[in-house]
Amino acid sequence: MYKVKVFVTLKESVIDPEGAAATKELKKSDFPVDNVRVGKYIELTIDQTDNVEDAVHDMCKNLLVNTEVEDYRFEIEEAAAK
Amino acid sequence: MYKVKVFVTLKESVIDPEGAAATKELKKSDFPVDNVRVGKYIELTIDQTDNVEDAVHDMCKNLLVNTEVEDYRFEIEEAAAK
Amino acid sequence: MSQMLEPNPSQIKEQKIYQEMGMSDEEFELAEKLLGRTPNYTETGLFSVMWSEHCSYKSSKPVLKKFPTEGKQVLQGPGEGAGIVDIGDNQAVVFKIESHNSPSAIEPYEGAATGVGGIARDVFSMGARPIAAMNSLRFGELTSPRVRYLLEQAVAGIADYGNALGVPTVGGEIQFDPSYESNPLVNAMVVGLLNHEDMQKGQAKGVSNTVMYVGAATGRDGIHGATFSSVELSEDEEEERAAVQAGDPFTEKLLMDACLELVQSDALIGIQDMGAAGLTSSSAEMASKAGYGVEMNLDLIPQREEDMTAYEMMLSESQERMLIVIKKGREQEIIDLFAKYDLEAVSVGHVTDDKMLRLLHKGEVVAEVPADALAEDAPVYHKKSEVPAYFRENQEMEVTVPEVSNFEETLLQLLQQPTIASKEWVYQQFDHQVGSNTIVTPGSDAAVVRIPGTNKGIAITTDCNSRYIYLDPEVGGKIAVAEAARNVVCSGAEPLAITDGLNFGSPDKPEIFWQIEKSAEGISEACLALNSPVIGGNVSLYNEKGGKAIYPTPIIGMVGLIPDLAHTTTQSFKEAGDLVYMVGE
Amino acid sequence: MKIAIVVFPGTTCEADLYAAIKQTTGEEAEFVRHDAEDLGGFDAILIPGGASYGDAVRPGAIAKRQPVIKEIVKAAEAGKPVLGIGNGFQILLEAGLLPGAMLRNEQLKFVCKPVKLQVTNNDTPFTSLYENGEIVSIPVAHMKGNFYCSDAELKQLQNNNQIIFTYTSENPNGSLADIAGITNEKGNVLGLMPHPERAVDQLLGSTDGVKLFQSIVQNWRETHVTNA
Ligand SMILES: Nc1ncnc2c1ncn2[C@@H]1O[C@H](COP(=O)(O)OP(=O)(O)O)[C@@H](O)[C@H]1O
Repeated sequence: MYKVKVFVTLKESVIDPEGAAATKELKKSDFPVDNVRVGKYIELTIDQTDNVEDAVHDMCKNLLVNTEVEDYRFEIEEAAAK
Repeated sequence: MYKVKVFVTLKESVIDPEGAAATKELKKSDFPVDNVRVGKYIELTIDQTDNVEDAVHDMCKNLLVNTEVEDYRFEIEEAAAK
Repeated sequence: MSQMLEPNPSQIKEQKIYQEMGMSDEEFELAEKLLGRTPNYTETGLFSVMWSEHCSYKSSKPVLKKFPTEGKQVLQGPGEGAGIVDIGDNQAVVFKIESHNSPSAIEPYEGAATGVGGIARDVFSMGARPIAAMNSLRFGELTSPRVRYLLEQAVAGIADYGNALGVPTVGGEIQFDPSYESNPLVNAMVVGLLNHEDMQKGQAKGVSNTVMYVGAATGRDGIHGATFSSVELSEDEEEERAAVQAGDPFTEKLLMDACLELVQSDALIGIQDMGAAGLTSSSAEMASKAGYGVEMNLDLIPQREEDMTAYEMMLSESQERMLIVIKKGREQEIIDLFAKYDLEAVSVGHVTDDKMLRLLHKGEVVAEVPADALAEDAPVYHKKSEVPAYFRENQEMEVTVPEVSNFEETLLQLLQQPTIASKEWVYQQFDHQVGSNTIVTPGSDAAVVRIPGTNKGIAITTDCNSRYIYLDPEVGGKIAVAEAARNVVCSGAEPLAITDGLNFGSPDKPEIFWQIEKSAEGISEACLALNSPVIGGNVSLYNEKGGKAIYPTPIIGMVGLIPDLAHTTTQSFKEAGDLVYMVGE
Repeated sequence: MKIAIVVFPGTTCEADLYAAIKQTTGEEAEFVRHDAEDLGGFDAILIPGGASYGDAVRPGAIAKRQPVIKEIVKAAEAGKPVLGIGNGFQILLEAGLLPGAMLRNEQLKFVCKPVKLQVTNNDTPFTSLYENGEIVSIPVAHMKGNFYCSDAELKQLQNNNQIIFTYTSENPNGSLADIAGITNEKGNVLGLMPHPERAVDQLLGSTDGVKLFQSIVQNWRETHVTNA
């Protein structure tokens, strides 16, 4: 049993309307921030022992990520079985 | 100059329709997964040296996170100035 | 959080634990009397929610009685999920307004979204397809960042839910006033359409017929009595617990489509939304209305969280759930029907003839209460009413007409008032056209929606100028109905009926109760004069913080019929050179 | 002509589309489910708007994995007209039948209002009854209609005349190059963010969507007659 954390970000070349709005809003409140980018953070558990990495790549490419505009990376941690 | 990564997740007791739909769909394709939860992953840079943590908490509570239904944690890394 | 930790009946009584659930000493005594013994923890919970103002109308009942509720067009008046009005050709419209004020004050997005979801379920549980949604909103002044946040999020919540459901949000109204600063109002109204033969009732009839649970699983959402169980929660767990329930419009859409297919089945006996007080109100009310009893095995309830107690399941306000009663032996058909929509239907109990609501959990009877005691026997309070000092003072003031020196400037100032200014920013976020029947879109007097496949339409409006009501509740109440009627008539329709959302401060204050009574009188009189009876509504009291109440806000939702869409009229000037008349006084 | 209207869980505009087809063309239309396994008998496939699967993960992300998509791909390859409106457009993008992706609207809000579009290519089975350059009024209703693609893809769209409708006078969502509708290279698959089925009746404010449905039918008749 593993716990998987997937980080999905918009490709750098793609404008991020949400991030842009957040940057503007935070600056207005005098936070010295820049380049806010809003992506997705997906957690899941997977109950398999072999090829977990391959499985996660599969899931990302087939559902969780739109590789046309998004990049992703992930972390796999061992988790106690339920 | 710091780079900040914020991880926003729905509180455990809050339903996550998106995660539920993804779980169902992945299971249908025989991935042995469960408990998919979809949150946000926010990156930003902050140009200040003191009290960066406090500033990030502030930003989270005031804009980036809806603390009624979401939890957050963050990581701060040093980044080269632009 | 196992049942072991729950206090026993004598602890509940001696330590007055019922008070934490909102029951008074007298109410607890009455519950004991009706039950013939001291209720256990779960049973106390059942009484406390069913006897809350929200479910029992214990302080507002005497006022609601004054409303005219009859007319030859009325097919169903107050008492069911929503009222029903005939529109001819074997069709009828179903509508009701519902408030979601307190959840929206805490979490405006989810609060408003689940408000829409709840009232839509009320309508489709009557067998009607929702064809339009409206809303009526009140906030403090936009100068406050918190108010702007509340407005933005409430609007987004209404939009996202209605849009995903595919029900056009065709209009509404917004008023800004400091009196709503800490008590915003979010009222949502849904109008549905049905053929007469599809009218449903929330009734559990016929001994040994099957009680089924359909829709989303039950979690610990919105359990107010959690005050007690919180003793057992560590701080971390408390943090993890959201104060309000969240909505899932996708599940609601599936549930709606499935229920609309279900109402065509002769296996269906009764159906009711699990709204406030969820499983408790739906099961107790369905049994009580039909004169039967219901027995449910809580082990069978679909559960989203682990180790839920009977108390938690019965009081959960998880969204997108329905309770249905079907003919014994037809369960598989129903399971198959819901499976087509990717939903589960689960048999959780059956109808009995002993008029009891009996709950089993883990092999034991955990509650056994007469259904009528919960649904019918709540105390009714005749609150004290007193003319407020401000009203008497105002009455003595001389009428003065303000002098306007620069009309242009005054006009511009008026148009800049957020309450008067264009609400395009709001309604552009609502899909007001889905269904392709919205003939008059937001921005005119009333919205006009075509009855699909006909040349008829209905005009819908929500109105209430709470300043008028504050100044003179009786006259203000008449004005509210008259304004709604004018909007409907100006759109080419004849008023059919109204639904009212009574939003007030604390009825325990005689001055507030006076406002409630007087405005109800005004509303009633106008309804009679306009032959537009009250076919349902909602009451939201105790809208006050720090002793300061909101302006009295009885929102009128009116529906009118346009027999021929060619006679639809809109607000805008059409052509240069057209003559402008003023009619009336 | 036999037209399929594909319904996914969460689709909301199917009845509107059905009514629009009946009213504007009188052709035979039929709803097919997301799990349909044979659309061979249909001459055109229409994917209506709504929020399939509640827009979970991304609009269209779950819909693209359903059995009916294979049939839609088959129909597209066979040269049959395939039209995706709103969420239908998003599904065609996710399924890879059209290039690009939809981002959240620039103003971050859902937008529902009539917009002006220019017909930039009338040489398609969807637009042949319009004039080139004609300005039409058709409503939009979406949260993610901000079209995006790579520079290379945009160049190809432009060079191949695959941009069929653009927003004029006002871009309601920040869409790249004001794009409101594009086709595939062959021109038989159209993704369109505005809702032509909401513009078929003067009572609803516009009839500018009528010619789109009539174009589909007319082109089908022509090829059908030539082939016969
Ligand atoms: N202000 C009101 N005017 C008339 N009828 C009302 C009013 N408030 C509630 N009712 C009626 O009382 C019945 C019970 O209402 P309620 O408990 O709010 O229904 P629900 O459980 O669906 O929320 C409904 O038929 C409703 O129309």
